[in-house]
Amino acid sequence: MTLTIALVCAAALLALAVVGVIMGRSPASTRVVYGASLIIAAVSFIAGLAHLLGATAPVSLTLPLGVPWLGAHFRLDALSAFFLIVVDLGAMSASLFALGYGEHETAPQRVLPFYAAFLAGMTLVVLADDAYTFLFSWEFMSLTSWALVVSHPRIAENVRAGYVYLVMASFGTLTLLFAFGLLAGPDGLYTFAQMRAAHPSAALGALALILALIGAGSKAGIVPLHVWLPLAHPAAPSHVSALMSGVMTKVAVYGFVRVAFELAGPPAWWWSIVVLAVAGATTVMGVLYALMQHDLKRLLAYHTVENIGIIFIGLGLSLAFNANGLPFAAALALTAALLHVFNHSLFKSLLFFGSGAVLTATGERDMEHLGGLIHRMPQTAFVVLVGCAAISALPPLNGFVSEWLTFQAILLSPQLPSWGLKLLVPGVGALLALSAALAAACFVKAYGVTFLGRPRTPAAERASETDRFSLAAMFFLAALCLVVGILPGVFIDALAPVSTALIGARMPPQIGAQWLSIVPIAASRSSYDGLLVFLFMLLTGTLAAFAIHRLASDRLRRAPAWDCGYPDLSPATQYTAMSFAQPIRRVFGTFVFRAREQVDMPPPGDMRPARLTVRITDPIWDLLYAPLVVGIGAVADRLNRLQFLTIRQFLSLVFCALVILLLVLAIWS
Amino acid sequence: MTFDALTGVLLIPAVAAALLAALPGYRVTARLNVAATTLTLICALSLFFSRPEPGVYLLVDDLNGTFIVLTTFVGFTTSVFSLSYIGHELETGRLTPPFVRFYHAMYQVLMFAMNLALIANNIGLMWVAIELATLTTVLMVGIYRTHEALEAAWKYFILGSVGIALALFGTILIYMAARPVIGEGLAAMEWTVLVTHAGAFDPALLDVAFVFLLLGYGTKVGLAPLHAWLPDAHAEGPTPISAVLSGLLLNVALYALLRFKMLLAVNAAALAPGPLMVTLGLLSLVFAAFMLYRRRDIKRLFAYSSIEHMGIIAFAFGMGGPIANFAGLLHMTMHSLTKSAIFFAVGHIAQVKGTQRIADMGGLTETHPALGWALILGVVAIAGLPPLGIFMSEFLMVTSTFARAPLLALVLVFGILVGVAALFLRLNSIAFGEPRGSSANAQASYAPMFAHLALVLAAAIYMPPALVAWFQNVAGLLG
Amino acid sequence: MSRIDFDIAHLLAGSLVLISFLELYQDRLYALLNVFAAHALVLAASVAWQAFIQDAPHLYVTAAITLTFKAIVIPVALHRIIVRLGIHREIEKVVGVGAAMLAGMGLVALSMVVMLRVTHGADPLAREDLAFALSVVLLGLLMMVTRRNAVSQVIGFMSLENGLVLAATGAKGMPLVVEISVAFSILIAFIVIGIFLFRIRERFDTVDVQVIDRFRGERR
Amino acid sequence: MVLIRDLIIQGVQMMLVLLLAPLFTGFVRKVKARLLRRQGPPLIQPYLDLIRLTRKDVVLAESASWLFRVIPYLVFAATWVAVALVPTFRTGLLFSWSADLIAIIALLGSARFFLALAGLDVGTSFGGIGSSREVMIASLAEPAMIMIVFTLALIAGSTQLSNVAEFMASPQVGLRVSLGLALIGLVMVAIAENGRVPVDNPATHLELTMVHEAMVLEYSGRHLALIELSSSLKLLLYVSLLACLFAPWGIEAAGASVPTLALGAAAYVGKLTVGGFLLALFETSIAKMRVFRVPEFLGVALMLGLLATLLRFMSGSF
Repeated sequence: MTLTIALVCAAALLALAVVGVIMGRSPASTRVVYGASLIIAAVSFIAGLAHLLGATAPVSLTLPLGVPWLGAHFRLDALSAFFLIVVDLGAMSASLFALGYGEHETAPQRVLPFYAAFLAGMTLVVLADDAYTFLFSWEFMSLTSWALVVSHPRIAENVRAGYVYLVMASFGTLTLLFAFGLLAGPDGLYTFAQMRAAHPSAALGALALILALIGAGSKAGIVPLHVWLPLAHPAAPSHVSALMSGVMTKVAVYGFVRVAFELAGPPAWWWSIVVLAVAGATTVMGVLYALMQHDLKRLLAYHTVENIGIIFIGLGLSLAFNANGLPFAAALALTAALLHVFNHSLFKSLLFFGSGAVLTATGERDMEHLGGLIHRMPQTAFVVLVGCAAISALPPLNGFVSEWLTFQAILLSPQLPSWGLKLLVPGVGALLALSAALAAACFVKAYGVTFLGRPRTPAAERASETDRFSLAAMFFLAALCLVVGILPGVFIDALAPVSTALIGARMPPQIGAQWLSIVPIAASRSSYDGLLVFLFMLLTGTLAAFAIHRLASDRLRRAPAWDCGYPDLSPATQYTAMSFAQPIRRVFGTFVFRAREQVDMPPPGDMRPARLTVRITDPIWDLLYAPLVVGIGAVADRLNRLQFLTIRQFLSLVFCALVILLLVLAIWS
Repeated sequence: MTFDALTGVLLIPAVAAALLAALPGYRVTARLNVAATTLTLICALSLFFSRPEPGVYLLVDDLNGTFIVLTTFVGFTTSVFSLSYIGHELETGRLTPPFVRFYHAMYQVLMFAMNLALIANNIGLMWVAIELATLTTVLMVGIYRTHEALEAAWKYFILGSVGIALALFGTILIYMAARPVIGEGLAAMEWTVLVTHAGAFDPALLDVAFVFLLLGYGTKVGLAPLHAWLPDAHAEGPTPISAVLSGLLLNVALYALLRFKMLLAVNAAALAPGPLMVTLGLLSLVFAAFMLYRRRDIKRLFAYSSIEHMGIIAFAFGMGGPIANFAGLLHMTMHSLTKSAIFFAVGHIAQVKGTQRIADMGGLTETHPALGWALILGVVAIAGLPPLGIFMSEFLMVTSTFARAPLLALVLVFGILVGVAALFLRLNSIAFGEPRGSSANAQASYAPMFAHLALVLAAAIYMPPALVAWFQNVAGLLG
Repeated sequence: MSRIDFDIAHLLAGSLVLISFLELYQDRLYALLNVFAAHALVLAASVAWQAFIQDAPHLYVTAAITLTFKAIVIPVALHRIIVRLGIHREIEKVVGVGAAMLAGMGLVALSMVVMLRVTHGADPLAREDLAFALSVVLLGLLMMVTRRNAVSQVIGFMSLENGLVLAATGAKGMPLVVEISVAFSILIAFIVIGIFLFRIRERFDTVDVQVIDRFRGERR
Repeated sequence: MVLIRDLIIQGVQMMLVLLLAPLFTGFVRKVKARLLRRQGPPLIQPYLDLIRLTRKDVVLAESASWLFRVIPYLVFAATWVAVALVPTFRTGLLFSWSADLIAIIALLGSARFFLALAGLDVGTSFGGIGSSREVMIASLAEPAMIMIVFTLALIAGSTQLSNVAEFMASPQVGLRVSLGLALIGLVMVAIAENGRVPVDNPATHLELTMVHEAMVLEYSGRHLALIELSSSLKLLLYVSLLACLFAPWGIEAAGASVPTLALGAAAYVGKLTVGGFLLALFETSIAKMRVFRVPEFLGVALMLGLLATLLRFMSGSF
């Protein structure tokens, strides 16, 4: 039933895409498409929620579509239900946001059809239950999002971003194709049911897992396959960026979880080493890249890379525990990862919405041209602040809960027998802690430079508060961030069926714990109560405010800021994003990005301004991708000569082919 | 004699050719052309229901049934397309009325030749038919009589002739192999007879024969390193002919190869033809994929992509096995439909932009949305992305191959990936970016284009069981 | 079949290969034409002989076509084209005569190896014929590849095709031989006419002297 | 009954730390002055400062936003809650389970987050320099702290501060290598987090050298008072953290009677005195380092923490 509803919703979205094509430029089209997709997503959300909370058995369905002798298999189990919820929540908020935001779109006919189709694609991925349907929806999802990335085709960098994205996406899909080809075996058992039953050998399963890590990881944006992500996500319209960053990467995670925990068979302990190593690198590299950015949306995109890393740390730990027969620890790690999936989808969407609101208000994505928006757009500023605090893992918001759980999982890992993991896991923990701190730094920068201070450009000065739909969407997400933060137990319990289905164990029920606190293992070991902390802070804060205003003074005078003797400083003297990141750049950037600063200080009496130029190189692109591009170009040039031979030379090609084949015959038999 | 569908498939084009050669005037002849192809298509479809017994010269079985229907269908849509295309060429004066008449006549002759090659039950007859098809296309490639066109035609002609010669030698060898077993005379050249007795042939002789046939017909298929004629012929000839070349003639040559492959498959002692086809296929795939990068001419670009896909198809049939063969057939069908659709789009684009240089087109999705998105859809299809048919064939191919021969699958996927990257690199500069070239609205017939794409789309999502059974049966035949 | 028949057929086929070598050896166009005429002549004789020993009358037609068309019409036509278009008489070679000869030897050896091991089922005559035919084909191809002049390339192609006819006639009781030889004659006629129409003076590679260095394909 | 008593004790603790914090700051200053042969301000000077500041008007920069006015209360609340959860004279406080050591660190982290925002809000370069350096220091100090927490948690088998403290008080914890490393690391982190010499100088007002003071440069009146108070609270927190982890003697377990609690409180005060004295001594005997030496300083702390954790992972005996 629930599955049917979800499928019908997907079909409805596809139909909506057609409607979008037909309505095209007509003014009503925006309202219609986004409104409809909002409703459809809500319905599908309810279906998913009902299935997850109802803890019903998996339902599956086969349609006579796709590969003829195979049919299109769909299945809704706990895992897919959870990710369906993530997808639909993102879809709902994005559609709500776009009801307002979409009005600013100059070419709606290039966005609307693909938007609906994109949502349908993501829904189908999580519902698919055979290799063909899965990859079909997977690539369809990539394709539609590609179309959205290039929705403003005159901007060359968007087109380039779309290009890199599409190539990487095809690469990922083909890798997944390998993985499934491996699992399906020579006689093509393409349905997941058959693969579950197959129990591949350890080596084969490992290969499949690694292929899945590459394939799904390239979509999720794990280092070093992330290069497309910071290009493509910002290029799309902001509500689509939110979907790509907040939801599509999660769908990729789903793909990995599906293969790694179900299809690849019983895990070997060393699988997790690969995953953990990659994840740790991803986490720190992502946040370091982000710190070097001054384009707001690109910064957010790089943070997606970081959070994906955190999620994969959780998954890797879970694999490790599972392989070493520690199901409860595995359940904890998995729950942490999944909760972070949920959380990240919330606050990353929220932040991208915020950047979208800023974009519409000022037409700027570059933080260096913004500033002081908190005066002009107070409500947006408030919700974005909540988002920033959440993604920086500050209590009592949701980001902290999932990272806290991940830390708890790491603290359990001394029980792991294998030395490789004993050595690796603490390092990963350190990386996780480091990235958490750096993330906080990065969002101080992002928020401070964008919203605080004084406006740096007239555009920022003229900004005005965004429309009510966008605000509604953002407040909705901000509220969810807080709720998850102060009542995490509820959500952890909701995730129990997933871990039960995948691992056969679940975290202890949290509802019973005193004062709604969460207790991952035992009260004596660790516990956290977001609600209480929140109330405490509320109480003490208001108490202090009340006391001081009542007992002491509450008078206030406005005066110019302290100028240190240089009156009326221009806004240009403020700290910019680059200068704010300078200390961290000097600490980390010098060896990661080979960051170099050149100061050009004119001698006294020379009137030209002093210049500080910062040069940053992207190691991963330079070392991995640039050679590839150059190599292909070189080969193409070499071969291209064959286009310009004379007929006689072509004939001699034929002649040589003939002689060679005859020689082969002569020698062969 | 009673008129049956089979003779219809041959007779209608022949008669139409004679008529069109005789009749002046563009309007009538163009309509007549369409009418003839329509009739042929109907006859071909009727072959589904009443299939005549194989005779001495003619034969219809599942295998060539697939090809005949495909050929007649694409022939039909192409004639519809050329209705508007040739009209435009007349207006712009690139073609004069006598040449248009010649064009229509030749078009029907080509149809006749291809149908004959497909339904011939006799290897000699098939050879003659393919030679005829080659000669007609040579003439049509040269029809614009520019230096480039003539040169392309000439190149095509010389390389084609050598190919024909090699194919003939192979044919003779087959006969030599068959004669001791079957005895002298026509019987030793009939498919139906050959297949039944192939087991007893002298294997070594079959091997040599296959080498010559592979090179001879492989030249027509456009496998590297025998491909040289193909890009120029596609680029310089009129676009309908490019569509027919890519969509049909390559298939016909491939069909011949498949037939002979079946002979070798029957004979246990003969060398497996698979490895040869796989090698040539992969070679063509990778080679063409790299060649795509430096293309400046839009039609040459897609000509090379045809080479690439012929390579893929040859690879699939070389791998053999039910899944791979099915994938190969599907891929071939999808490629014919998609590639001809692309050439339809390209033809109109070249007409509205007045050039074939990629550098001179741009922002097509803004200046001509319908054409632009059709082209994008076509490229998406040809790149093997969903929701279009080639995705399914590539899915089946890669998965089935990876389980059997991982390294080959790696090469295959590498080639595909390189090709996709190149195609989209070019597509970006055509469809997106700042609009360039004229934005005058095109008087184009979108129907054939979108009909093809719709079919391709449908195939990826739902294939009618009858068709599937048919394909599976053929895949079984191919062994 | 009697010993003598076999020997004569063998002799003719062998001398065909020999004449192919002579063609490779030539470096004057007129001489080449004459040698080719001889080639066609011998082929005609061989075909006629096959017709006689296989008592297949239709092969006489083929022989006649070969004789008239290849031994007389084509050489004369080419001769006139050379005069008309003022093609200079030197044959530009890619590789020297010696190298070409050696390559030719190798090809003959190759075809022997391939064929003689192959056809132990077939009767000896056919076997020998096939071997010779294959060598003639390969030699013709070699000639096309190693000569730059259009005319000599045409001749190379024709001797290649002679090899085919040899094989076809050698294949006892093969149907459609006549049709095939006719078809090929048409093909060659096309080529020759093409050369004349397109005024190809020097080489296949381009259609007109003036455009040798012009835009070809996509040359920048 | 029990609940009420626990509530009272929790309240007492909160009030206690709130009252002790300025005193402790004053004490450190006094000792430093004495060590420098100065008279120094009276012990209660910080209280007087706070009262004076709260009485004064707030002078707010024109470009300051509402956030700028909210932040002091946020910072104060976060810090106070954090310090309220650290066992001072008694473990097993009523709400101790509501946030474990990691959460306490995170609370301090959020306080810093908002303070750094405040530094950027007015839009002068002084605030910017302060916050950018503050976050740079924090980005190394926090992971180091987390690593230390890992070590302790692995030793005590809990991240629950009360349980850790009880475990530390219990005899079964012997001298351990990892413990020593953790202690050194924690001290270094504490110095950095509280902006003491050699990382930062709480007394300086030369913009280019200061970190914390530059951030709060624009604050005045009651806002400044709250900031000052919370920074002394933070200092107290770290000292009492060190005390309850590495000098757990005299700290009372749950369910102790009132007189013993008084004893515990006395012990606590004693520890503070010692700690304050040591801190002052350290600060007077060392010079402030350049800003870009700080990463190296904290890098050492991080490495120590990581090493300790690794040792714990390798075997329980370290």
